Amino acid sequence: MVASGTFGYGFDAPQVDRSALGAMVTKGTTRAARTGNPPVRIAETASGMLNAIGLQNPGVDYVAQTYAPQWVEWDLPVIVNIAGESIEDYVEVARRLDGRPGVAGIELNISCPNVEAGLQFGVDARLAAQVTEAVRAATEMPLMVKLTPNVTDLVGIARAIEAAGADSISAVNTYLGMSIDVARRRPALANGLGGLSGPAIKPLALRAVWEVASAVEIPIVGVGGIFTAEDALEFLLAGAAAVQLGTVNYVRPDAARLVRDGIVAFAADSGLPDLGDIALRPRRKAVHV
Amino acid sequence: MVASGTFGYGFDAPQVDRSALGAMVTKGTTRAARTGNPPVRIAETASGMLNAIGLQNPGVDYVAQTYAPQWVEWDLPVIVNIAGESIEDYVEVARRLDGRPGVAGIELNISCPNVEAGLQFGVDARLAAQVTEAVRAATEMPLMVKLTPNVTDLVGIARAIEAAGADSISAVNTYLGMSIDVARRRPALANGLGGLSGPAIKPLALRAVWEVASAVEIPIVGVGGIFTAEDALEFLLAGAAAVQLGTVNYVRPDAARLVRDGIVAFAADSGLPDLGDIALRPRRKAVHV
Amino acid sequence: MTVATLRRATVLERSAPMRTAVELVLHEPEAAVAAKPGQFFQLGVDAQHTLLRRPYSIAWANPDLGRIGFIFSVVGAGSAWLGAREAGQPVELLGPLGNGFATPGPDRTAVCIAGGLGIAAFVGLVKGRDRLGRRTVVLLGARSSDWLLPADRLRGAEVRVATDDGSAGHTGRVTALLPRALHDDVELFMCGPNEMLLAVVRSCRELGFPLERVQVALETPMGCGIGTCLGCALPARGGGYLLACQDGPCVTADRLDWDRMDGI
Amino acid sequence: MTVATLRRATVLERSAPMRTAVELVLHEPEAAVAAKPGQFFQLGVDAQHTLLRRPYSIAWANPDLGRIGFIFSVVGAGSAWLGAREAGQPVELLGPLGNGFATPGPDRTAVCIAGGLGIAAFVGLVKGRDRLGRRTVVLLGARSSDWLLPADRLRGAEVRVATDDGSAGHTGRVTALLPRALHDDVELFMCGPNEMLLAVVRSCRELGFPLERVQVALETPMGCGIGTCLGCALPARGGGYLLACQDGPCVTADRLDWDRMDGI
Ligand SMILES: Cc1cc2nc3c(=O)[nH]c(=O)nc-3n(C[C@H](O)[C@H](O)[C@H](O)COP(=O)(O)OP(=O)(O)OC[C@H]3O[C@@H](n4cnc5c(N)ncnc54)[C@H](O)[C@@H]3O)c2cc1C
Ligand SMILES: Cc1cc2nc3c(=O)[nH]c(=O)nc-3n(C[C@H](O)[C@H](O)[C@H](O)COP(=O)(O)OP(=O)(O)OC[C@H]3O[C@@H](n4cnc5c(N)ncnc54)[C@H](O)[C@@H]3O)c2cc1C
Ligand SMILES: Cc1cc2nc3c(=O)[nH]c(=O)nc-3n(C[C@H](O)[C@H](O)[C@H](O)COP(=O)(O)O)c2cc1C
Ligand SMILES: Cc1cc2nc3c(=O)[nH]c(=O)nc-3n(C[C@H](O)[C@H](O)[C@H](O)COP(=O)(O)O)c2cc1C
Ligand code: FES
Ligand code: FES
Repeated sequence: MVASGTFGYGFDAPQVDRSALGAMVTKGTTRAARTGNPPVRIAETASGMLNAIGLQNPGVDYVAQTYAPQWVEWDLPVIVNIAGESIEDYVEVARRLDGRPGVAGIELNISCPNVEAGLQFGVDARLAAQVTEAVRAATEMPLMVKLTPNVTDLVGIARAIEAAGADSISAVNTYLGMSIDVARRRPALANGLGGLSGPAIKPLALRAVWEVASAVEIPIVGVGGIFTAEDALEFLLAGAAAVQLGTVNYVRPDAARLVRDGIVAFAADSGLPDLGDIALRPRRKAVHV
Repeated sequence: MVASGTFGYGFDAPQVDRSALGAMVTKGTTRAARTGNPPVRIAETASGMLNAIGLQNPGVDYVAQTYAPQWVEWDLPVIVNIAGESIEDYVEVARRLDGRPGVAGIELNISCPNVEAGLQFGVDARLAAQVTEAVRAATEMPLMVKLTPNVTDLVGIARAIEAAGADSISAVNTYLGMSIDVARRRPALANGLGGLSGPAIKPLALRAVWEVASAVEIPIVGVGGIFTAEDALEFLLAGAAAVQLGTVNYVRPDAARLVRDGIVAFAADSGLPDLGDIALRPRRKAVHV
Repeated sequence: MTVATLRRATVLERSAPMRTAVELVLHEPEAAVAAKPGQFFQLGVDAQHTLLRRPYSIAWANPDLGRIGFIFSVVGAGSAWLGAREAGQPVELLGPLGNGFATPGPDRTAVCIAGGLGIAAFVGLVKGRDRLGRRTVVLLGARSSDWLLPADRLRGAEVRVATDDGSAGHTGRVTALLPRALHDDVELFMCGPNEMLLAVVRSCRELGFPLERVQVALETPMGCGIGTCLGCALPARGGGYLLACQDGPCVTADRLDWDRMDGI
Repeated sequence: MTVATLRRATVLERSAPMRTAVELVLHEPEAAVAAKPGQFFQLGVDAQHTLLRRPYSIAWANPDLGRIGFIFSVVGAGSAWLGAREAGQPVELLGPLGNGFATPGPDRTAVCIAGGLGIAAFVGLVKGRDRLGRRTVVLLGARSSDWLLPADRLRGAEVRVATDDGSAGHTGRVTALLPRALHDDVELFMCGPNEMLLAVVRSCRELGFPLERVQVALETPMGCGIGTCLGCALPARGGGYLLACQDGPCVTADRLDWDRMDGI
């Protein structure tokens, strides 16, 4: 599937071939529309890119009323990535999407700053569990929670999220980073810090999936730096049940198809009936996805 | 200066030009000699490399008795990087180096597992402060503490280390990562996980330095993915007082000279009398290094 | 829904139109037909430690021969890699992307003001199929004569030059040439560094020249080039942002909030 | 203290000695004089998303003409980049590095057993200046005939071939050719995949051939190639590790702990 923030809401990229996708995750969606951060918003780094888009999006009502009806026509499950600054925000966004035809599920982006607690929901197991629980109560839809990796104890947070009722976990969001424009002597991004994505973070994301996959029973969706079929297979071997492609969509609009075809070819070569079986270590409990 | 683990003890690399260095940090040194981890110990990733060397070293006594006397002859301050699994280990290694001619200072590598507490010294502010305090008491030599970045709250840990009496902080050690050998269906490293270094981590290390430099008063030595003079300048602009070069030494044995010359040229072009002044944000207090 | 227009072009020629730039001539017949002045391609680069494609304006296209030209300076790893491509080697193109220039009426004079490599966007405009307006004037500014595209590459236009160091033409900023050029029948086109764009806008305001009649080819770092990353946002008049890749790169200058453009 | 022997060589020729390999001939007179069989260079690569240099054995060196040859297969991004270098382009060399083969006495027969591209390490040994011993026998194994270096590249040696699929020579593993070749006057040289090395060691043990008389050219992932990263450790007999780049790549087989080599 395609990762949040790298495919918009599926309308902006006529160059991209949707039929190769297993699912699409939308851009992060908030209660009210947001214009996003001032430029410069992105910077390239070695095998990676930093972004500080600032959750530019038209707001959940627009998404629910204008986009969702169009998704109904598509042959592709659309998962809406949601964000907020308070538990109430998240719950409200989830409620307005709940049961909406065209919306196949929700991905909770918990790397947003918690206005009250002063830190991100995703860096604190208690906060992460609270927001998961509240959204769980607000919607019947499949609920995936996306981990932010900028923490000491990812496994503890993943366990708390599982206990709070998430159906699956996506791992991971971007790594906090920075770039400085030496000639102009200022941070390259107007926002100062940004999130690092791309091949540079693949080994880090893979470690996150490896550790979380053996600690929880719900399925893990691997994301972070996947560019090739081999990258995706690394995540499946590490215990992911599926993968999301992010930054690669910018570089290779045909990435989803190439990755999918490569995985199929690998499965055929290896005589594997079911790619769900290839994880190197047994999961705590068998799951079907 | 050259970063720990990337220059051995200064003897193994006749190809490398020592005269371009401001200082040298040795390979991590432990109380007893260690043979290190089984192979495969390294793997390349996109713009980075993973290593799990396992602190292979001849032990502190050999270092103190055989290497230190030779360092006396050198025109280069040698800082010994020390590691251990208990506070007692660290203290003992520091004690055996204390006042030893040829040893200019100590760098405390606190990314080692704490056998008693079951986690790394470096991921817990209390443990990090304890080990710093204990080593501080054991030696009069300049004491630099090296942060591990695999944490939620690096700033809190840096403050605790400063309060515990460190003279300076080096930031950062490697990021925990993983690579899987898809063809052989096993982790690429025998150890499973490894530490990621190289250009891939530069934006992450730069963010660490940026945040820590404005939170503590002691000088910060920036390390992580520096390959060019421009990279080094990014760290100086972020608030580092000096930089260490690690992985680049493997790729370009003349890196230290190229970086030094590039920085000098930049200072000249910009008419800067003192590179200590170029940080983008004022440090909490001016320091001389 | 159209599938990605990823194209594999072949380098036909590499040359140096001026000492500070490379011109790559590529062969890709479909792209040469599709490409309009002001549009751009995302060029694939394969240099160490790079990641993203690099956006380059179409300098000119010859649909009959299936050729497209790009003119650029080597400023970093990506352009260095492109600039080292030799005849016969492949270059991957994504595009053409974005909105090109709107053609002015035949009764109009097109004035193109360019700073440095900004001139690349105009080469195809001043002659041939894509020629603009009744008469074309090019105001060309650069640091020094080394950075000036030779006037014979702009045949069909009246070329006036300014250099910062006075090594050719007027000494000083190219915007000094504007007042004499901005007549009533003029449609202004601009491309160049942000500081130049801001200076042109200031001049237009002072001279009372309406920004609706100024078309600008925007340049800003781009992630995707196709509207999905939201990385190329620039401040829009009235609040919020427009996307350089999707709403532009060519827009009329009144659509931007120039106060918030300062310092980008 | 010697300063880094970083050298800029130039590609003279690129060819395909067999369908599955590239041979690069580089010009770098000093390196050609310094390089001894069994030593290696760290070659600089400039491919996207790569980082480290790539270690390659000196296949052969011609000090009179200042030429060095490397023979390799394209297996990943680094070798693909190197394999696409064309005549006239530069390649950066670090080296020569490590210990080469110890030359056997003139009364000895050198038997070189090679798997796949392992043969690259031996090309210079079998003829010319660096010729080994009184008589040289090459036992050459590969998946199929596509992977075999043509025998005329090994003139001066008696070449015996084995392929897994029987497309040339003996059908099966090259180690099957060992018993007939291991006489009392033999010094054995081996280079190839780990599985082959292990099989040769097993055979030697079975045949009572002493491992002190087996020289192996080790291959393992390398970080630095110069002894500083400790990344190329291989299990040493008696415990601990030796460094392939510094203690090797050529060592006598008795120095390794072959039980712990299994599965690396
Ligand atoms: C629509 C468009 C058309 C362009 N047309 C031309 C042209 O015809 N001729 C020409 O010389 N240049 C042109 N540029 C600028 C050109 O894209 C950059 O100079 C180039 O990407 C720099 O890449 P690099 O690897 O050499 O440099 P680096 O500095 O290493 O690039 C790093 C990153 O920053 C981005 N970047 C840096 N500077 C710029 C910039 N000024 N504009 C956009 N992105 C930037 C790059 O995309 C890249 O991702 C155009 C830019 C845009 C957006
Ligand atoms: C001393 C020495 C001499 C060698 N001589 C030859 C030779 O003459 N001909 C030849 O074809 N190959 C030789 N090899 C193997 C060659 O170095 C690898 O095939 C090559 O590095 C692969 O790089 P890549 O980018 O194409 O592949 P990738 O798989 O993308 O390489 C990724 C990383 O793994 C390392 N690596 C992968 N496989 C090997 C391997 N088998 N040995 C060492 N490192 C590996 C690379 O150094 C690189 O860092 C030699 C290796 C060593 C250590
Ligand atoms: C420009 C950009 C915008 C993103 N926006 C979002 C977002 O709105 N919500 C979210 O959960 N993740 C967002 N992400 C993170 C990606 O979904 C993904 O987790 C991350 O980029 C790592 O994967 P990759 O390396 O394949 O890109 C964004 C990433 C990028 C590069
Ligand atoms: C092979 C290798 C071995 C290392 N050994 C040590 C060590 O013993 N002690 C330590 O504190 N850091 C060690 N490091 C970490 C480096 O000193 C440095 O912090 C890290 O590599 C990031 O910098 P770089 O990207 O410039 O390499 C090692 C790094 C590498 C690559
Ligand atoms: S470059 Fe990605 S939206 Fe414009
Ligand atoms: S390759 Fe670095 S020590 Fe051998």
